[in-house]
Amino acid sequence: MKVIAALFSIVLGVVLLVAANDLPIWGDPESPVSVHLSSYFIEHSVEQTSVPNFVTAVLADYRGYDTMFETAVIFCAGITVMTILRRSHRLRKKNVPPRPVREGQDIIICSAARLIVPMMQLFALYVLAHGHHSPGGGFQGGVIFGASFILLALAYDLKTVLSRLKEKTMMLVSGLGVLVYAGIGVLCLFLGGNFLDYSRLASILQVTEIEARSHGILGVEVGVALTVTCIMLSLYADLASGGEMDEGL
Amino acid sequence: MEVNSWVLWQFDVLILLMVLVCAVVALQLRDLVASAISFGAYSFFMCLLWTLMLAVDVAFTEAAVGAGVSTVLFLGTALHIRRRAKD
Amino acid sequence: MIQSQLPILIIVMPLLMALVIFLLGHKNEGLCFYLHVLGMAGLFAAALGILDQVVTSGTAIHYYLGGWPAPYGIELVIDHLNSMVIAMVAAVTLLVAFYSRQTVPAEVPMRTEHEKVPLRVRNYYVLYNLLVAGLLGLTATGDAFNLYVLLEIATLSTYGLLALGRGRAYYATFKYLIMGTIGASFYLLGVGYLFIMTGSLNMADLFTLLDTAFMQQSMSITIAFAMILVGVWVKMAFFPFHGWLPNAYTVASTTSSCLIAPLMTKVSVYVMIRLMFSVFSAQYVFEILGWQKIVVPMAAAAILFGSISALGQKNLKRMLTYIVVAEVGYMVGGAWLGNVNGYTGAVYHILADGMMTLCVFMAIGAVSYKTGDASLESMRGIFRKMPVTSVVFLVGAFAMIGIPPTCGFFSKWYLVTGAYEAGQWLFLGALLASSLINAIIFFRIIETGYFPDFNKAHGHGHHTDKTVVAEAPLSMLVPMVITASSLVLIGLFSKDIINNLIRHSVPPGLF
Amino acid sequence: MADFIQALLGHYNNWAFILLLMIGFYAMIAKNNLIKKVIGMSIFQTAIILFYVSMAVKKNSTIPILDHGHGAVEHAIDVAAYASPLPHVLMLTAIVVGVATLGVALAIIQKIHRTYDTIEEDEIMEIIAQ
Repeated sequence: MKVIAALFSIVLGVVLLVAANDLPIWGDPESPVSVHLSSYFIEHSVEQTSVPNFVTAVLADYRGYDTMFETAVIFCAGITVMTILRRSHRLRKKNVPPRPVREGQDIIICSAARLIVPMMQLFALYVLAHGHHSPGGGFQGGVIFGASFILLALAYDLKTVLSRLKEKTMMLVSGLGVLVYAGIGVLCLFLGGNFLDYSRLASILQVTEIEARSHGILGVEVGVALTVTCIMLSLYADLASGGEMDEGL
Repeated sequence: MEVNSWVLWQFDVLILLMVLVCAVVALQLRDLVASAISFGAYSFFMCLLWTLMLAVDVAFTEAAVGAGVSTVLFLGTALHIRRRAKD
Repeated sequence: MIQSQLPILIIVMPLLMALVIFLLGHKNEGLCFYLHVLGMAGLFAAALGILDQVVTSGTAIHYYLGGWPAPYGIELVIDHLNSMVIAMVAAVTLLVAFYSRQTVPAEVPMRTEHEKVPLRVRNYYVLYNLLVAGLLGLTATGDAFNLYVLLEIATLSTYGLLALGRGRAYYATFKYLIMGTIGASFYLLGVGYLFIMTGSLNMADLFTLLDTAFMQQSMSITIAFAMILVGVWVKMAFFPFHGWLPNAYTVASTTSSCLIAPLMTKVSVYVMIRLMFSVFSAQYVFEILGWQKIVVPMAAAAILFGSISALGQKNLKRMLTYIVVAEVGYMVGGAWLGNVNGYTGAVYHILADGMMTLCVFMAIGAVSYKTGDASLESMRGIFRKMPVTSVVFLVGAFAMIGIPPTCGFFSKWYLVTGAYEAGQWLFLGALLASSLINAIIFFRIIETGYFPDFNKAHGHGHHTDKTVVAEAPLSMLVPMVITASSLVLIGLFSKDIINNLIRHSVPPGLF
Repeated sequence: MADFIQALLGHYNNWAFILLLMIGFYAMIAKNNLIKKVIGMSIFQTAIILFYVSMAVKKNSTIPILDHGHGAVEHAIDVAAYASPLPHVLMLTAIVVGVATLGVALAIIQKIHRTYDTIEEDEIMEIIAQ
């Protein structure tokens, strides 16, 4: 097996080396990648969507359909993990591997976490809201927000976190996030545009079409952030407690 | 080296080496917890590399996801199962 | 207005339905089922609407998401080829939705008797809807990267659906997960090479950009094509990459295998055909590369391997999974024959095989639902106990063998003609041999089912029926009967399907 | 010789990408421990992301964020001054897909461990064969 695997990966490497022969030179500003589509985005994204961060503009508007399914992928993963790992009360006590014993809560870690968590959450909101102008956006903001809960769960324990953010609420919000995204898309349909054509929101928001696109992007980013926050926490809670939702690491 | 004069290529090469080392170490360590931690280091160096390549959004995501959440998920699983790996 | 929005509706409807079921269904599992059937019925209506639209207008429908023009935004392209596949997917999902009424609560492991966990049932339907959204999306899309994302959502929900099976399901699913990720990553890598050479992701745009002498000589493009092919082949379990399929599908629950076995491989075959002819061109694939010399014999090997392995299986479900591997060989081989008849056979077979795989899987599922297992032994005397199910199985078996009024005959006819025209004698031989082997397999089962006393007299006399087996519930019978009759109908109307749909989708360059 | 070194170094991202791809692919197939397989899978995916990201680089360019800030653009945008945004967008999606797959894989591993009490492939095969 090992020999076959090594052989396969060497073949793969050689094939890729051969392919590397006629690739454009690295860093060439005239290469097709830089010229064909990307230049259009760089030139037009500000005038069409008023978002200076090209990546955000392309992610949430030009290719917003991809991003909707990216959110759905995360949602799908959360549900799959939950469904796979959860087990009933009857089987709970059986067949559970011995767990490392937790020796009380460390006061330094707990105090530090108390200090850091609000900062992290504030930063997450900043990243989410400022994604138009700086690196960041719904996904990054959501992960940081989720990570702040994970930090809390690491410092205290999972029960503390789940008593603040009920599991049912968590899953509900994760569904709502995708619904916000798809809902904005469907709203655009009802307003007479194509799916995810944010410029149609102008009539509701009372702004110009270009600004409507910018607001639409913010709206879907919020949806992404909701889903990602909840699913990240739920992934951690399920995996770290083996589906029992009692105790984290 | 006029080829790469617009970035500090020595720095670039160093990070690339670290990425490779971390990848190999993560796969070779027998202790799964240590393996998870060095996978976190791998992700972190990868994110530095992408920052150098001007992909700030991607690097940001990788720092949050790869070095942060993925590592914790690996740790969570590694502590639930037999920690020693055979290879 | 709704007419022009149909292309997106077929994708967003299951996605929204997944969320609605998720948000409303945690109290009442019956509600999940009704919502689900409602959504699938709407979906089927929309799919028929789009099929009608394509046939009457005679041209492809382009739908620009976000209102952005084609190479910059993502577009959906629905033409004669994929409107047929969409209709097939929608029909299969609707039929399985009815079928799932009894099987899902019975088979999704509930773990407890005293404490009901309807969450699993709800989650099952959510994943089901996400799978349908992914499959329809990747069928309708006209963007190479978007296809990757939707492929991932389809496979991710497949992992969830398969892992809800029993016992060995987890290890089999893990194997599938590793193989599936390799496949998807290879696809992504191939798209990366196309992207670095052309700078585009839109399929129509790629087609024009690749149509130059420089691109056709380029090693990178060749390797991109190879990567994409390998990726898609892993996903469809084409012969050397088929290892994950039999294990994963055998241990899956009845509904999951009824849903995934007909759809996943066929949609992957569609993806291969779409990429071969809409991104690359027939001229590039068959004349410049000329890989049909390798791929068609590989397909022949897949057919022979699948059929012969199926012959040796005791478990009926496992046997069917090997037949699925063989059927993939039919379609890949047909598409690579490089002539109109082969192409027609392959595309027609996507439709026919989707329905006939569904038919036999549903029949075997009904038997195992009633008798508790899916071995050859469980079929003993089944004709007397479950007459309708056995007739359905019989029709499915006839279609698999390729007996005339059923659709299996016509696809084989075109494939055989195509193989003859292309001079691919090995493939031709494999097709005929596989029909023969299928006949042996199915007549063996039919014999067991029809003449229960024949073997009893020879040593099995002590075998008594512990359980009185009656006919399957109506919620399973109705979709089974519809599927079986559709097999005959697709066969009888094969001329119309081919003339109105498939002939219009024949790519230029085939003769 | 100097040319060769220059070519070698000029494409060092390519080398690293191919090496990582090989490492990840090997680990996915050959490693016995399921967690190691999953780590290999993640390395394989990040290698592909590295490939996409490195194709977006342009000489003497900066990050793909317009530095005019708000409002209308007075003068034409210099395309060559910004790295290509499109590959970055694609890879954001790919990272998300990667972490989703990772979560599902780890959940399945935990379930396998509950069923077989091991996550070594050869031991699982032995148990199944019985």
